Amino acid sequence: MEFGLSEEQVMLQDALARFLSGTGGLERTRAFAAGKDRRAPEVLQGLAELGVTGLIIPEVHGGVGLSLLDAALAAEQLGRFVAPAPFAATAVMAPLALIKAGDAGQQATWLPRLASGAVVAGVALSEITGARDGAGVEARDGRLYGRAQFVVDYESDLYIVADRARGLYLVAADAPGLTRTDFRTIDATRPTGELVLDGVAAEPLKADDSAAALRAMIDAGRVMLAADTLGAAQEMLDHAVAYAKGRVQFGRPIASFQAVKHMCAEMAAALEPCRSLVWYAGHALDHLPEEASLMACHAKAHLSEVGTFVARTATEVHGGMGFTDLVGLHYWFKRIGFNRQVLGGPQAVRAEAAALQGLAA
Amino acid sequence: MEFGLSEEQVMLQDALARFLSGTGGLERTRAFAAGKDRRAPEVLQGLAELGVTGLIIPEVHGGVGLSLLDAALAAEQLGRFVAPAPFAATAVMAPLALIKAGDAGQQATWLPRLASGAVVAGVALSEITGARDGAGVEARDGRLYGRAQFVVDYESDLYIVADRARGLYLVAADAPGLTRTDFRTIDATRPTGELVLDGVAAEPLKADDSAAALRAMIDAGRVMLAADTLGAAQEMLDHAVAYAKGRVQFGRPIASFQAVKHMCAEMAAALEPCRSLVWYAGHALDHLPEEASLMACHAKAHLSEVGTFVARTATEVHGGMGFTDLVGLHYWFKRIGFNRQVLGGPQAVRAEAAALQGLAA
Amino acid sequence: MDLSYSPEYEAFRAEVRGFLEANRSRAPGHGGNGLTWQKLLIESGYAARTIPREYGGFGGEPDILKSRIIAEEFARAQLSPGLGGQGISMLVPTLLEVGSEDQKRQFIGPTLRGEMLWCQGYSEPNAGSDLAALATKGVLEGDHWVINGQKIWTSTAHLADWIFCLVRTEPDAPKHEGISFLLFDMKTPGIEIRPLVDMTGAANFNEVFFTDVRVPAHQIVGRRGEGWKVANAILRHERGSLADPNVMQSRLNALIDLMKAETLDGNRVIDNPVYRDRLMTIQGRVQALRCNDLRLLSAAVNRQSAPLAGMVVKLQGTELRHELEGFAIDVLGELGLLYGDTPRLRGGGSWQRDYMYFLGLIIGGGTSQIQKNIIAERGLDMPREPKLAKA
Amino acid sequence: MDLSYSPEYEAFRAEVRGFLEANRSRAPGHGGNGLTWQKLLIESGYAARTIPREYGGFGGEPDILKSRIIAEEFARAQLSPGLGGQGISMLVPTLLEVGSEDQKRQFIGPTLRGEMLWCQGYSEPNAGSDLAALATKGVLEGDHWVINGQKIWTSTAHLADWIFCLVRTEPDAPKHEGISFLLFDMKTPGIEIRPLVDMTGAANFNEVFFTDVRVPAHQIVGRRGEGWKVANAILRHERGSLADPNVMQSRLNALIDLMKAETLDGNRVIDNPVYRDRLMTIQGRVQALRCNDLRLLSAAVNRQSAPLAGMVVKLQGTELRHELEGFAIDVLGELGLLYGDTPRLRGGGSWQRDYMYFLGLIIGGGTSQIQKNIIAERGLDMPREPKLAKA
Repeated sequence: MEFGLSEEQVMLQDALARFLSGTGGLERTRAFAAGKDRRAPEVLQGLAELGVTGLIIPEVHGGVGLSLLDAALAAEQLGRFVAPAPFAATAVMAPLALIKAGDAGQQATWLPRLASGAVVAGVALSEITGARDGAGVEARDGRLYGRAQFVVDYESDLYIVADRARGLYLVAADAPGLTRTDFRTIDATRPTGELVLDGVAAEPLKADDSAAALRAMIDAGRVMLAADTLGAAQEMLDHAVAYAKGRVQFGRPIASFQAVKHMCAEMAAALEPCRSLVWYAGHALDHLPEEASLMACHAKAHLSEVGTFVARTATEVHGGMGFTDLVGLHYWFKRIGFNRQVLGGPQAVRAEAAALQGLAA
Repeated sequence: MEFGLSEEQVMLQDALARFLSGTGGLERTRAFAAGKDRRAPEVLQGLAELGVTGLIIPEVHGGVGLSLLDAALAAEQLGRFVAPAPFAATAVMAPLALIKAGDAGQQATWLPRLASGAVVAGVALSEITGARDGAGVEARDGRLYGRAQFVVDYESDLYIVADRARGLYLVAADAPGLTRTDFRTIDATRPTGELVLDGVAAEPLKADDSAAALRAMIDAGRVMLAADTLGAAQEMLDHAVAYAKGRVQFGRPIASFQAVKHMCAEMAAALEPCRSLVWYAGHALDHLPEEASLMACHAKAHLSEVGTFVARTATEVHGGMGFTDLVGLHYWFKRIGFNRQVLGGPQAVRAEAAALQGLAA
Repeated sequence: MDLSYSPEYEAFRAEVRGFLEANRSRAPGHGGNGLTWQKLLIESGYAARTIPREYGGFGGEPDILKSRIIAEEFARAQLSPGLGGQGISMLVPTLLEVGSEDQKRQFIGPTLRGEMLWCQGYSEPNAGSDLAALATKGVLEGDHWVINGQKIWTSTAHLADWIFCLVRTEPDAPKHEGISFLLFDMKTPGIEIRPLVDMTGAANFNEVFFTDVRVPAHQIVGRRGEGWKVANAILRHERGSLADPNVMQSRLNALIDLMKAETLDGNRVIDNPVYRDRLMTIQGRVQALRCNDLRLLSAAVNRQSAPLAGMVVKLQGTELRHELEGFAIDVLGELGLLYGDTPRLRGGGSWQRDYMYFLGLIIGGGTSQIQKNIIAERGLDMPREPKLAKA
Repeated sequence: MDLSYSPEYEAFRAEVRGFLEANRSRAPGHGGNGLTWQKLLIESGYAARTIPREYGGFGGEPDILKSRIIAEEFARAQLSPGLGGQGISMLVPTLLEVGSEDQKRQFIGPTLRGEMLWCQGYSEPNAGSDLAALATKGVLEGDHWVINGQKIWTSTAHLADWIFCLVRTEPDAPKHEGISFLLFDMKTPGIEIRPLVDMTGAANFNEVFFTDVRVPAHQIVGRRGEGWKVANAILRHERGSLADPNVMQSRLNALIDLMKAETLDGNRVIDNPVYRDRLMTIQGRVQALRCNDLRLLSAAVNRQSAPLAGMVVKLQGTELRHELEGFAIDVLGELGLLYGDTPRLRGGGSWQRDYMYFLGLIIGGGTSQIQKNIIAERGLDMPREPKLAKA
């Protein structure tokens, strides 16, 4: 019985942390946010070299064949370093879709390219977790029509699109009839946007039960976002504690004021159990099928709430500095804000958690 | 333009405070809670002499003819001193029912006796604000059948009972067919219980629109409970501040620890605007008919939330002492808990507030 | 308790309304120019109302209710209530109270007319909550102060003509007694302004650096070492204005409209009971603050005292507003993330902007922690932070 | 990550289950007697498992997983896991660590067998959060300590045979170094016990008054002045146990059953989306604490360290439990107010009782304020409260 990380998992975290801080950390993120490029190819390349892009892809398809818990640990580091890199869709949800619902040919075609980072895949299923503005996609005669908003890892070469009937389809980014509209959000590190599909030829994933594959994608995606928030929130807390120790007001470090200490203690008290929740939810995705969806909902919703609290409180501990761009704290703040809404806001996810237990009316 | 209390209103508060502390304050409450009597006649008598029982009853009927805001100020003092006295029903809701829905004969019979305190009237309409256990009352052929729970000012000589059709009826406490079942609740200062009506002969209040009278009773009752909570919560805060100043730990008054100061500041910050809200809601009952119900809902719900926060936090400031019976702080804690649930809990009342604005589905 | 206005005030309200109807076309945004509009407002007694004529104001009697009526009617008509800014709201009252006759004549008029824009030089990187720790130095050399140091959070520094500035001129005096209140031209050599981008993406503030900035000795308000006293009286005015509950009420109404307009899976958001409950919770709190505001107004009019009611406004107001805006983002879900120049943006991005901006206001103008200290110490008479033993 | 148990442990679990099935009729509440049940449990290795045989225990090797399995299986079978109380949970580990050989032989066996009940004399009216300020005096006169003073929060004082007690024996030593840890008989002359009624209406605690209580000099554990050290090592054990997340989970399940059973206006409460949302929020937090508990168990088994995860349990657990119980009261509405011997009572009044009791636990065993100090200082390495200047 062991509920904790293996040596290999700790090494994976460390390697990723070294790479992401080595690649420029906050400065790389700033440059990305300020620039016009919507991809950071060298970051993706580095992740591919570390095996992150192929983390959950079986070795026969050129991946590393690790677990979804390992993927959550990677997501945590990406959040910690506010990395401008695609991950939840291209490295987790899309491979899962292919593994669970693709046929041998589809798997052989796409999984090696995803593993190597040669192809980046976005996932368009926000309408399944909650359709806004009447968006949604319909399949007719092998072609897709409609609109898909807030594509995860939108800057991609390939999309996996879910239609209203919960079927899954592969769509090339340059497919005729596909129009892309870029969005700008508060989170400059993860570009998103909308696909308009006007009779786009699409290749279905041919699983018997694509709804189950879709469910697995959503569960895993939610755990990845929760893990991303965990990393970002922990980093904000660490920053806040360090800042409070160094900042002198009224002749003493503000870390010696009980009010500041208690703000930090409240953040730590709320956040520390979240780490175990994310581990458990990540583990459940692979190993506890009857709990996986429920724990994914709880991880997503609870981390959203705790993340929001930490984001605000850590900013307050920084005083005016936290509000400026100078310390860049807002990149984490916004990343946590982004994770909160994507793939279902906390209230929607909690409603789903209730339904999963047969508690809904 | 004046949003504040008149000299007369301040005098009313002071007189009531003098009487209630003179009548024994907490010690009287303790004795009442410990004893078997479910009425405290000398307290009622004192209130009658101060005009509190007849506060809103017109002078022609032997009352003082003051406003519902004045009644709210009285309720605040009763909460402040956790007084073991009937009020919301006998001094406010029942007189309102008679004034708005009674005929001249009913008014002439009952209002003078209510004003003098010779008769105490309870109100049985909890099923209108939310029926539990399938309770509820039906009228057939001038007789009442059914069950009414959580009667406000239950230890009474006369009841005003609402049936499911929102009609109002007068029922004598000793009417044949009426069975009373005493309840014990956390709040020993305000006995409550249940009426079982098995074909009880009841005299209807004959207004054209008894639903409007019922609405006015509920609105006013809610504001009285909110005011009661205001007084109780303010007293708890005052106790907490005083205790913190006197209690020495680690060689200094705990009031000098920033954490304790901030707990008290948070209580004050939450509570102080509540005072104005209760004033406004009380004023609206008489003078702003289009706002009265909504503001009553907001006062009830918001004071319940703030009251719960203050009750908990003030207890925490007292440390272990707050948990004991020694300082008796729990009488206020429980009174606030009682006010929270009676005539609709916060969530139910907020749902009503939304409906009043046409926002419900 | 009487929420009605007397006939005199109702007449005054009618007068204001008449003015606004007659002059709508002269207002900025409706064809008019900001400076001439300001001039018209001063002449008509709707701006600079209580400032003496000899200093460029209207010269009216102070009347809180009339000021309130003016504010209400301009808001109702959605016309500009004239110029604001730290010169008019903070410097002018300061000068009226403690400025020399020359200073009043020189500065108040042009400031009121919008001909002279001011910025405020108080905070420094190491003097935030502990403002009295400020370190910008002013040394008297001959008949000039020579100023070196840095200010931060200086809004409108890049637009301002002049600055009113706290400078440490008596390095040997106790912390609070070594500061002077100086006025100087922002075109003086040695001033460098760097915009300070904040989390909303805007540069609402600046850093200002002083290198051997030479300021004529007479440009001091009050005496040497009195700067803390001069500044502190005025700081209090700033705090309440950060959280106007009437603005909050408009914002709440906009939120209700949003919830009626937006849908999730084809259902109106307002029809979601969980969101409705959260909305009503917020509405109840907004109502409490509105009533509290009414109480403060009444207390001011009737010269009564409600100190605690005033002290809680900034803390409660900024936190509630931040929460309200955050709730609107939840209502919008992913659409609430949109920000900047982007398709499908709602409300011009104002929900996200104000969510962040009000977090800034929770911090600025005295953080929530400082506010709680004030409430505990001044409102509840609890002990001040005890003095520490020497390390 | 491996949540399964090895075959050795699965076999052990089967063994425990077998025992429980075979001996159900000997358990208290099922026909058996508490003291003989305790004896059986010790002999079988299900109580006092790791305590050496020579002191009356089972003499097994420490094995956290086996302890956990025992706890889980007794809970599953709803049979008493044997005697608890402060003697067994606090005094016995203390004696094992620092007691003399004589003390171990004299006290541990009878305590384990339930023949000797203990109470704890730590807190005093003026020594709560600041326990080291305790003032109960012990003066050595000849071969006896003479004790005068008062203790508070002494649970089971009215039932206890003996007390383990902190007493100031070295008045001139620094605060933490002047305390000794004494054991004495509660029948000693000069002891007065007054029940302390709490807000739940029960007398779960007592005040205990000492007037010239004479205690043989050798009944001291550790040396003179070492009492603080002796007591403190043990205090930590108490804190985590106040907020067992597995108990919280059962309570949550009971709450869900309640929401399915109760109706408002004829609708099941569970069908109210606002309440359902609040339930799910609480469930998510309970899950987080359960996972945290799993991590702590694993860390203990595998000798890893997760200090912060341990430090937050008491704070988070007691506050969440208080909130959970309060939510249940809201679910019940007016029915939630019922308490004591009354018609229509739900759950035996446990929702109200635990709502209050857990407020007591938020305060007791180190208030939430003290917990936050600990988390900040020991968990986040922030500075301790600075020393004050002499007034």
